[in-house]
Amino acid sequence: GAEPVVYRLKWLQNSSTVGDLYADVHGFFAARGLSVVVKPGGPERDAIKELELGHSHFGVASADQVIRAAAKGAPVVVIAQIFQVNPLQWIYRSNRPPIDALAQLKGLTIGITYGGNDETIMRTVLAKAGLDESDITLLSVRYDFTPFYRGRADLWPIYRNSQGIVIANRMAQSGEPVRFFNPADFGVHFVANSVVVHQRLIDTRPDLVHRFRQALLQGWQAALDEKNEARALETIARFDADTPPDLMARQLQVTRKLVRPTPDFAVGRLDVEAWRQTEEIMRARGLIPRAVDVVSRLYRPGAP
Amino acid sequence: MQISCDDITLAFAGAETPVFADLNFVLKGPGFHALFGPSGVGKTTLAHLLIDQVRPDTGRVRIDGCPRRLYSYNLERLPGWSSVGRHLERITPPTRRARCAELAVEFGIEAVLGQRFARLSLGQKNRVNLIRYLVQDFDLLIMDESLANVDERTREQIIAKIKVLFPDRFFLYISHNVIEVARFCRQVLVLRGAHRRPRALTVPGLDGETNGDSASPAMAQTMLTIMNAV
Amino acid sequence: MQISCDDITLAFAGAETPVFADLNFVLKGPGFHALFGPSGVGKTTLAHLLIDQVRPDTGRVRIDGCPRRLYSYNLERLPGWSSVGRHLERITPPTRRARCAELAVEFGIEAVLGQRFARLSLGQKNRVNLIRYLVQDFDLLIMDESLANVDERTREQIIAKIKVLFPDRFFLYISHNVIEVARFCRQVLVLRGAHRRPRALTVPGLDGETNGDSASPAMAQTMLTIMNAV
Amino acid sequence: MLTRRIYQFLIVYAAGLALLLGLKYLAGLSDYVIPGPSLVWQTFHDVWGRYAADTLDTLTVAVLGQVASICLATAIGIVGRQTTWFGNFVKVAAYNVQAYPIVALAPIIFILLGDGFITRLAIAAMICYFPLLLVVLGVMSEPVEEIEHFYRMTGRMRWQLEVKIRAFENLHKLTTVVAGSATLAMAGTIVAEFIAANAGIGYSIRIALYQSDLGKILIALFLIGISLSVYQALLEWAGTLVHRRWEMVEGGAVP
Amino acid sequence: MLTRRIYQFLIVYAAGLALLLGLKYLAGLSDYVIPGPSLVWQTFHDVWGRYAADTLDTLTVAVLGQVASICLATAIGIVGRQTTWFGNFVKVAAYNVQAYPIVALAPIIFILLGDGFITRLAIAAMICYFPLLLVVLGVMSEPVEEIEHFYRMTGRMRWQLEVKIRAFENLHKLTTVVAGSATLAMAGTIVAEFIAANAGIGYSIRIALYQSDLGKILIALFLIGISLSVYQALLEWAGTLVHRRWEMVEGGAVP
Ligand SMILES: Nc1ncnc2c1ncn2[C@@H]1O[C@H](COP(=O)(O)OP(=O)(O)OP(=O)(O)O)[C@@H](O)[C@H]1O
Ligand SMILES: Nc1ncnc2c1ncn2[C@@H]1O[C@H](COP(=O)(O)OP(=O)(O)OP(=O)(O)O)[C@@H](O)[C@H]1O
Ligand SMILES: [Mg+2]
Ligand SMILES: [Mg+2]
Repeated sequence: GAEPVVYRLKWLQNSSTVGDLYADVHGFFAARGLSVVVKPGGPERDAIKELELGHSHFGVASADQVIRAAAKGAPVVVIAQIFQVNPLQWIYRSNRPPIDALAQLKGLTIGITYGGNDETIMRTVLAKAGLDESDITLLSVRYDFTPFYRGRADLWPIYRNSQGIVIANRMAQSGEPVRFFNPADFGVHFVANSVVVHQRLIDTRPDLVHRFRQALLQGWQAALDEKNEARALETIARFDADTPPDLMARQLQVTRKLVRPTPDFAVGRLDVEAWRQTEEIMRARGLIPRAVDVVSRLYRPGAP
Repeated sequence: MQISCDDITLAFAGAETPVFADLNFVLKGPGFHALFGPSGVGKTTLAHLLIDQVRPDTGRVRIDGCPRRLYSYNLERLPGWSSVGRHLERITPPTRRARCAELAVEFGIEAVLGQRFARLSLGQKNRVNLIRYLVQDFDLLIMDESLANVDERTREQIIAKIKVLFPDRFFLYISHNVIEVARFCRQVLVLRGAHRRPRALTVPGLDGETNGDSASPAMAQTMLTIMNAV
Repeated sequence: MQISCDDITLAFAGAETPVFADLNFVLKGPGFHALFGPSGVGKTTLAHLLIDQVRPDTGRVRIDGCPRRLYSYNLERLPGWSSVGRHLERITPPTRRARCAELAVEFGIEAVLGQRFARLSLGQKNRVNLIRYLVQDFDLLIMDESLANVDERTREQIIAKIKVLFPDRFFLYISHNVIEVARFCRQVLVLRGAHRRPRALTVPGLDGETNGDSASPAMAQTMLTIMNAV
Repeated sequence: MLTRRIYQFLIVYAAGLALLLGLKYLAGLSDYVIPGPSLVWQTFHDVWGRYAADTLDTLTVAVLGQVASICLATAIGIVGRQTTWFGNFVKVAAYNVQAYPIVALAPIIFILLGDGFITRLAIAAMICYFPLLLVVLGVMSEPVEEIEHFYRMTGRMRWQLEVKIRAFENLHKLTTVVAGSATLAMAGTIVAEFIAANAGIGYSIRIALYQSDLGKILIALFLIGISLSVYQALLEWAGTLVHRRWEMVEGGAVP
Repeated sequence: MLTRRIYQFLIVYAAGLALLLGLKYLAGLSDYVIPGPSLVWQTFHDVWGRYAADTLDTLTVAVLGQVASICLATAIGIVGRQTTWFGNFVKVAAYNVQAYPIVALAPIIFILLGDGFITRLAIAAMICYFPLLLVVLGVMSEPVEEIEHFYRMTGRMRWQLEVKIRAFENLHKLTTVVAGSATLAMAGTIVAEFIAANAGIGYSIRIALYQSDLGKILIALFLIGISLSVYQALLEWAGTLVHRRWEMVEGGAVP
């Protein structure tokens, strides 16, 4: 029969994971002899650890997790990069002027999650803008949006394609339209979620890795294809009961842009330049003690 | 002052025979009276009836002229957070301070007033507890084996003292000591074994206020009457 | 079988006067002996010394020929999860089942064997508890007011029964009843008031096995001796 | 009993809701900060079936977790009651483990137990066992002298008997805490679901928080409260049964 | 006392660490999953000063939270001990609130209290008060007949006296649970910091978690354990003082 495989996501099953779900539901894995269990992730989940412990075969991890793991000697390999543009962005109310230049950040109160990716990204943005901490106010982010809702913060970090849609919608209904601040627009390319595997699996079962990657990327490709839109939405809805259909469609639309910036883009491409920049940023921020040459951790199909 | 029971019946749930069936008696106060009877006959239960802690199945308890009734028993304890003396002080109305001190001396516990209750000997506990009740306002005081663990000589002294100090109160003294009961009590209400009719008899006691001779003919007669009544 | 105390001194922390100073006595077993004395004199404390629950400040307790010693007292309780009868069954060695049943009848508690301990009257509790100890293996049994809440007639019956059934054991019966002590006990160890010397005296009792007449000259003499000893 | 518990819960819930709505109208907060009544009702209508199923799922795990934690607390309480070095050590260990908030221990638990059912159960049990432990320790380390004396004197005392005596004498305190700790088992399970994110109402709460949907959270709280009221009423009823079975009717006449 | 507590903690901690390291070497795990001894040591060296200050900060809030929760539990326990409708209602309310995991309530708490110190305190108190409440309720709702009889008979019983009698008779159980609940106050504060604040060791733990840095978490657990051992030893010592002040030396000779 089909080979059992465990695939651990980074976060909840929703529009952000449409390709993963699509590949499963619509038989892309089965077609390659794989019986994949797609497990949702969570805040305390770490796919890389699960790979090492043998709880999972494949997983989704953020770029900073990959680089940190590499710095500590974890033999992790990135086989695909799903998001070409990092969905981690900042929301702000439209009643303030759109942020066209980084200098406009001066004097604002900005939410960041200390220790999180958004801190790294925002600090890089600020450094790029030539602002230091005295020029802005940083506000610690927690589970809820109250400080932003109540106007205590101007910018608040948000996942553009999932949370972003829902919250923007709710605020719009109350007559408060919003915009998003995307660091990538200002040259900060911090890689987001990627599909990872343990080196051991590449060494022992290169075919398995290959088949999985193929199936997964085809799944994504199909899921994002406009003509499959109805099926894709129907697939998501099976796993995500909490998002109304109209919002889900908009989420899918935004996800499509982040994963497949152009219609003919090959989903899953490893953006070597962005990875390099990500490592540089992390080194500059002192998050890793030495260079890890993350580019060497990027999977090259055909390599042994 | 008078206590009377009319046709009292009382059975505990789960018990085979009722504790009381057709219990009738009248006991006239004031004075120092006894409640006497074999162990398990229902003395404590009767006391509970008198203070309304238990209700009879049928029949009726009437107590006239005794608005303030107290019931004390020999297992009571005082809280442990201060000495026995401090406790007595706190629960004694100011006008009875002297009386309380007097009782402590007469009852032979002045030496242990500085102790915590838990450290006293059994008989000392009995006496301290009794003093607490004697300095309250009361018309009727039921003493359920309140002196059971005190030696006889001290016990007699205590009873004599009580009789002197509280001639106008109504006491109901539950005790297993025939001599004491015969000698000191005005009337002895005897609760009799389950199969005997009537269930209660009232025997006049000698109501003596000093130590009499237990060998005197009157004593012997009274004791015999009581023992035959049981 | 013999119990002896040599120059025992014992003072409780915080107490003004020591409970014992130069306590000396010898008590020869077997038989039914009494420990007598006013309330608060130290009877319970002496019992604790005999079972090593308390250590003397100086001096020494010696018990010969009694390897198995038991101490029972009148406040003990049985667990509430089953009836008194079930509890007795469980703690009675199989060979003594008949003896246990016999004691229950003789002590007058067979009617309440189906009850929980908490529901018994005080005297019933005393008796049930005592039976527990009597069916154990023991050489010396200290009964600290173990029958304090039982009526006199039943108490005498119980003591007589114990004397018949256990002639070769050593009993130390703590009681406040002079008559009983004088009539039934082989020897009466009297603990005397704090200022008297010697602190303990041994008075021979009548060691009778049946109800005697409390007015007989021998009884009167023995009682007088005991009361004078105190 | 049951109905009283439920309507008392309804009062508590209504009071909480009124407080929030009061705040909303007083401070003029928009629906996205605190949803208005109609929005809450709408949300209730949309999700209640799904959430009810989730809550039942969670309740099942909570019940199992509570059973596990009762066993654990009893075991540790029995060992820790001893004044020996080992008894003391077990107590210190049991206390120390509790000091670590589950959020800090979770990564380690995931490493050791993997994910799935066992992890949810373990976290629920851990959160709920501590109050039980404290009470069991308190009860178990205090002798009942008047009862234990006989067994000690006659060499009959076994630890089982000692435990039984002390438990029986403190039955009321123990049943209080068992019934009370049900709420903690529930909270523990929800936290486990929240951080392990795989199933149950905790997972739904996680999603609602992620979407910043206070309305859904209010519905979840409502369902949790109701199901817990039922569960606790059941436990109390069971407690009464235990008391009756051991015939704990206190002295005094039964009318 | 203090030293014993500390070395007992060290044994517990060392055992936990040994377990993790054993797993690491048996399964050949990288430093990312479980850091090796040298990396842990290195981490300790880097962060201990900062973490120690954070832990102290947290401990301060925990102590305040515990005091608050003792007051709260006592108050609710006293009201809830009554068998009246109101007593029962207070009990139900107190139980129900507890059923909600703090993560679910957090948004509401933030809306009501804002963030910062008060929130930290409130959450710490809420987590720690429940076991206290259960014990206080258990103790307070059980009469001590032999002592209370006199006061009831003579019309002297006031609720204060009743509470005092029952508390005194169960002093041992109460001091056990107060000393024990210190760990919960600590856990509560850490959780509060984890989800809300921007100070304290809970906050540092959260950052370490975001960075998947188990080494830092191990250091934090170490510091929490040590400071808690000290605090608990202090509480136990205070408990002994209370017992002594009330001269609770049990019957029997004092050598
Ligand atoms: N709550 C109860 N349930 C069942 N039976 C009870 C209860 N209380 C007392 N009894 C029974 O009722 C009878 C009378 O008990 P009570 O305590 O009144 O006796 P008493 O005369 O005071 O005896 P004693 O002199 O031994 O104290 C006893 O047989 C006892 O077992
Ligand atoms: N733990 C203790 N601490 C201080 N004093 C104590 C302690 N135990 C007993 N005492 C005192 O020692 C004396 C002797 O007490 P004990 O209980 O031995 O008397 P007893 O002869 O048994 O009296 P009773 O006949 O009243 O039972 C008493 O004055 C008592 O107050
Ligand atoms: Mg009685
Ligand atoms: Mg004594």
